[in-house]
Amino acid sequence: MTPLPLLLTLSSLLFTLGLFAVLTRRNVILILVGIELMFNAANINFIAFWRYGPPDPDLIGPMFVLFAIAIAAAEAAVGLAIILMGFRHTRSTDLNRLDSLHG
Amino acid sequence: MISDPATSLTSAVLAPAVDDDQLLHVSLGPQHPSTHGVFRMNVVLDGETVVRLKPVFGYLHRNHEKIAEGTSYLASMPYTDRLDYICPLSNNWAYARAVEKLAGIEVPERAEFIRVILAELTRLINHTAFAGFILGDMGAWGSALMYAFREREKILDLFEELTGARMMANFMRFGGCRNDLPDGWSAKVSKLVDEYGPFLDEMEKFLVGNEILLSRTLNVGSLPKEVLINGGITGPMLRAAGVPYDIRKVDPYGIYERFDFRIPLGATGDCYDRIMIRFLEMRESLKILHQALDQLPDGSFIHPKAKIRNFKPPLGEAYARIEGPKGELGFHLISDGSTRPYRYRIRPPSFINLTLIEDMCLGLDLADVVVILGSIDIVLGEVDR
Amino acid sequence: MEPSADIKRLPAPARWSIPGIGLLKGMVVTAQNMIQSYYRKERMTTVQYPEERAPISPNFRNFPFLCYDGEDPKAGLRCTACTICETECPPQCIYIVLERDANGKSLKRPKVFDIDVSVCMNCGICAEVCPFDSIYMDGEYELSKQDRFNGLLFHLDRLAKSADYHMKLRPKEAGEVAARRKVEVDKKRAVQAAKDAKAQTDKDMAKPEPTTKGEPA
Amino acid sequence: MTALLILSPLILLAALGAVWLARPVHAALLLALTLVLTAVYYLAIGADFIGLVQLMVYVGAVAMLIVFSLLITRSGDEAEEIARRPLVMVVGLACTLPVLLVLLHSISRAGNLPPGAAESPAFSLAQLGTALFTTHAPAVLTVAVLLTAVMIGAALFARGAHASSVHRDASCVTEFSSAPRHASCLTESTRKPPTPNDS
Amino acid sequence: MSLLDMSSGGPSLWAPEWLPRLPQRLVEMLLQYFGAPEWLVTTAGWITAAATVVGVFLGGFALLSLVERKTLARVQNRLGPNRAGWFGILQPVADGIKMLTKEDIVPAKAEWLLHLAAPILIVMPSILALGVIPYGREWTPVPLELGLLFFFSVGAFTELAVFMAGWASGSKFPMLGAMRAISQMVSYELPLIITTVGVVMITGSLALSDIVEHQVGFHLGFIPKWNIFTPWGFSAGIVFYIASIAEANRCPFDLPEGESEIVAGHMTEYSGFKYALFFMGEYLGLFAISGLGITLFLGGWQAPLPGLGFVPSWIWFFAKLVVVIMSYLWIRATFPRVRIDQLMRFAWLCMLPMALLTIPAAGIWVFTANPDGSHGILGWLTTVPLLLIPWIIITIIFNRRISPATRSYTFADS
Repeated sequence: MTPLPLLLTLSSLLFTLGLFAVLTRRNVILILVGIELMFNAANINFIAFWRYGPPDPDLIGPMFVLFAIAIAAAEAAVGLAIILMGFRHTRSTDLNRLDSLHG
Repeated sequence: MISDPATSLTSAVLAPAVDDDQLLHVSLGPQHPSTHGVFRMNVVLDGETVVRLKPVFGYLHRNHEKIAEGTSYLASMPYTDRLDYICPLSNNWAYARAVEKLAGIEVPERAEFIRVILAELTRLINHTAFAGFILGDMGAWGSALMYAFREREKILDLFEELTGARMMANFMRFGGCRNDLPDGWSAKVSKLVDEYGPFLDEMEKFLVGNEILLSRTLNVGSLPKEVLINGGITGPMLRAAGVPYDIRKVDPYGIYERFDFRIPLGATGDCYDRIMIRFLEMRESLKILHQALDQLPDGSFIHPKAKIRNFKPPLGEAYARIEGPKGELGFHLISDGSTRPYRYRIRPPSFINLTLIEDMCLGLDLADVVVILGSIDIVLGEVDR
Repeated sequence: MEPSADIKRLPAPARWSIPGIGLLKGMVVTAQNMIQSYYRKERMTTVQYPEERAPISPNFRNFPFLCYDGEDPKAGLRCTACTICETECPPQCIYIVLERDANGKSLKRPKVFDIDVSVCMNCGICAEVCPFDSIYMDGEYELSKQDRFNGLLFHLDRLAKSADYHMKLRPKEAGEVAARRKVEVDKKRAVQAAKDAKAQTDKDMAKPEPTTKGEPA
Repeated sequence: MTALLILSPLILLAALGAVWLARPVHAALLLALTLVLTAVYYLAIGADFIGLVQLMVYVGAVAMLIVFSLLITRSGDEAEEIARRPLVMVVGLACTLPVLLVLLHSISRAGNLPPGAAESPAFSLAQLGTALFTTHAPAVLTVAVLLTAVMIGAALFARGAHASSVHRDASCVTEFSSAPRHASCLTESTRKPPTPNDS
Repeated sequence: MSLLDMSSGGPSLWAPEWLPRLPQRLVEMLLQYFGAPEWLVTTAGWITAAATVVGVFLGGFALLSLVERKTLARVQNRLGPNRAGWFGILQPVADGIKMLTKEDIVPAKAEWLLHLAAPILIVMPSILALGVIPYGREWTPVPLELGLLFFFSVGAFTELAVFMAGWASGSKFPMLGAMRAISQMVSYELPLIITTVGVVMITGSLALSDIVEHQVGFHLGFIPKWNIFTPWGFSAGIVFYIASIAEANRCPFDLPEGESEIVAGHMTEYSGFKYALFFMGEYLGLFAISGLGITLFLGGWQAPLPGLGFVPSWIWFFAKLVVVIMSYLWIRATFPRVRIDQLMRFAWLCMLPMALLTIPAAGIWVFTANPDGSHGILGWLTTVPLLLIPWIIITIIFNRRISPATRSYTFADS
């Protein structure tokens, strides 16, 4: 039996967990944690399809994961920079207090 | 009392309003590797930036002044050794001068020369050790400190030969010194003074151009002259800021008028200037030592009528000060005519220099606090007394 | 006192320097120190203590001892229990009890003479103030004890040391003292002898005085 | 398959902890653990390069950044209890459970994927490099531009923040020399209210 | 079949080149002799090989802790430890006994699990990283194709461990130390990794043994073809060296444990064996990062001069390791510590641009190579200015910023 369905289930669960974190957490940084989990779930899917899916001579799956990792890193960097900027103004990372758009 | 907050130093640094719960309260000391003893600073940090700093004194308080009011004048002499234990002999001298002033005792010329030699050797010890300590505070792994201590040991050996103890000398007496120089002692001092110049050259080569030292000390911890003067800062810290104030010149005591030496002055008063001023002062001390050793007269080392037991100065009051290695060291004595001083009070340069530490540190890093504290050059024995 | 125009630059920082040159200079200094520590005595001043000992200068002082003449510490003790040192001692570490005979008359020697060397701070004032050349500062320094209280409380038997010991320890000082004491003792003997002779010639019944010695109180 | 059976419960548990735990630092560390375990799985199935890159970038950079932000904002110590806010719980579950159901449903219907397709052999580095700089060259360029932009952007953010804090600014040093402004600093330094730590 | 049968392939068992692998070969032969199955022989061989490396470097750790103290003592005109054993040779043993018998204190506010995991996690990556370095011609414990990437990937755990140590201690100095450590390591890992990109470009492989093989041979018959002797390699080597000091938390970048400021940083609340583990991790990390630097820029196990090939290659590697580590000690004995903002500014404004510049320089170097692999004047003419001019600019900025020449001292007249 191919582990593909199992892997896909794993990634769906991870994705859902990430989504749940994004929806329920109040701390902006922890929302970022959820987003990273969702990225990770997507990456697992790509690897799973490359490994257990149809033949993939162009290595599209790993390639996609590589780019996803790069973009996730960039996203984390910029996201955290923005969070820190907001933190300097409000002295808080609580999303409910980051509601004003002016400094 | 509080002026316009917008113009005050602290609020300028605190410009972004900072919640107190976002700050980190750190207690540097009383057990901390670089508080130079049991001293404590309650530091409030924003990140690593100091927003508040409160020095807490008194962990080494020994009740020296009160004890001195309960014993004879002579019995306080060994306790003065323990004030600034890096340089006991200048403490001895300051106290002896205060008592001599109180009782009107003359000091023989030879004793004055011996005192000058010892005081300048003490200055060498203090400033050399200072260079080692501040490098240790900056995190150099003890090399400078060990070189400094190596040279200090040589001077301490000489002290031991003369006074019987390396640090706790208890050497000065009212009207002179306790004993005469041993045979060949002054020749040994001459040799040491000759060898000290090359050592200073080496230390300067080691430190002066060091880029990390420069970047750690340049423009760190300077305060405007007026603040320093108002704060009562004396000694190399004040002179590093360019204030020409050295008691050996402005209020000459002993026989300092006979010697040719100069007072080095800095410009900005930052930690780098404080280091350099001390190096320059050591050169001047060497000059004084050369002259004093050349001119050392024969004669008595103590006033022949000096009393050891049952010493009762007349009713009166005296304040005598000397330029200690750390600043103006003064003793204030009030006599009620008995064998015990009615009031005994010290003006400790370490303590008074330390009072401005918050103003020097605000807005700087935690690492700078340590360097600034090192550049003030305190000895906790003198701060807490 | 004004700043003079005599402006002097300190050893040298060149106006332009390559970053790191100062650090390299420092490294040269440390390397020199390391290499020279193998062959230059001034660089390597360490004395490996228990095996080799640094010479002690004759002036070195540690804790006090009591000097006695002759062989018997009890009889030859110079101390008269005058308690001057006890009162002058800054940390009050000396405790003296005068010995009295059955009638309560002073025997002018201490029954108890204790020095708590855990309190003593080696200042040497006791030796300075002693008018009887009795108390001197010792040069002994290996005094660590397991027992912190009793071990460091020195009694009379521990404190009493002979004049020969003092002579060995500090020849110059002890020599002066011995010479002075000799003169004094001779004078006293002479006076005593004259007195004795006078008493003898008075030929009245004079009890045979023991010729120990009497120090002026 | 063995690797997957061992690792997937661990991954899920770690992820659950990352989502659920109250203390933010625990959540961040468990996120790191999730990512590490995923990387271990990648290594186990032959995607060495991806696994190592995942370790390096996620553990070395992203997790560290998150943890560092938690430290800086000092939210590392505040507990955040999701469970204490039932409304949020309900809303969160209401939004995520349908997503999960849809996903699982589609997976269960995807039984007609090519079953047991030939397992791709572990690719070599040369293969990857060739593919990266031929087939995917435009994407590489795009990502390069993106990363450059991010670097400049993050630097600008940080710089702006730096300028706004007075900390060790050149102006601070020069201000010191204007004596009259600071003549009051002796009294000023005692102005602070006592802090709890001062006792 | 004789136990010491030489005919079973491979070079002679006793050849010096194979000496470090002797334990492995002995174990394999012993198992074969007793007719163990093939998988057992292989596994046991691998375990023995790994144990050899770990053993060698744990011995090196013990030795280095002694050598460091002795060297620093000599620099400071002291004697250093000389009581335990001959010349203090047993001092590490004494230290170890002391560390093991000390009380293990876990602060009341600490998170005990993370507090326990941190010292383990800090030793683990260093040992893993040591596994991929080629120590000799025939001695690469784990010849990974992705060796370089593996090295940096496992290195990422060090930061995590330091953070865990600092945060889990539940105390303020460790927290400050952890913040310093993370910002420092993240900042210096970047130039560290980027400088290696040039090497990878030149070599065309991530395998560390390939990188060493690529540096074989001599220019003009006596200058080794090491990467350090090329313009880009020289620049990259300097950046790598500085960044590796920072990465190993050595003086002058020992801010995370800067003992004069924050007591011992993230290790403040540790005692006993856990504290010793931190030291072990630090020293093993030092070995690993120096070994990587040697592999990348100093020709790995290759002899520095022609005609010295008869010396076993691993001896050259360890000789180079000793030299590099002694330079660390020398620096530690001399330099004061920098401040955190200077550290960060240095990393981002000096190290990172210089590291980035080595990549185009290495690219140009590859492009201007002659078909036979030698380099003409063109490569030098293009890469040298490319790398030199930024250094000059940095010098100018440096001189503007900190120059003692701006200071003058006057003397007061009496």
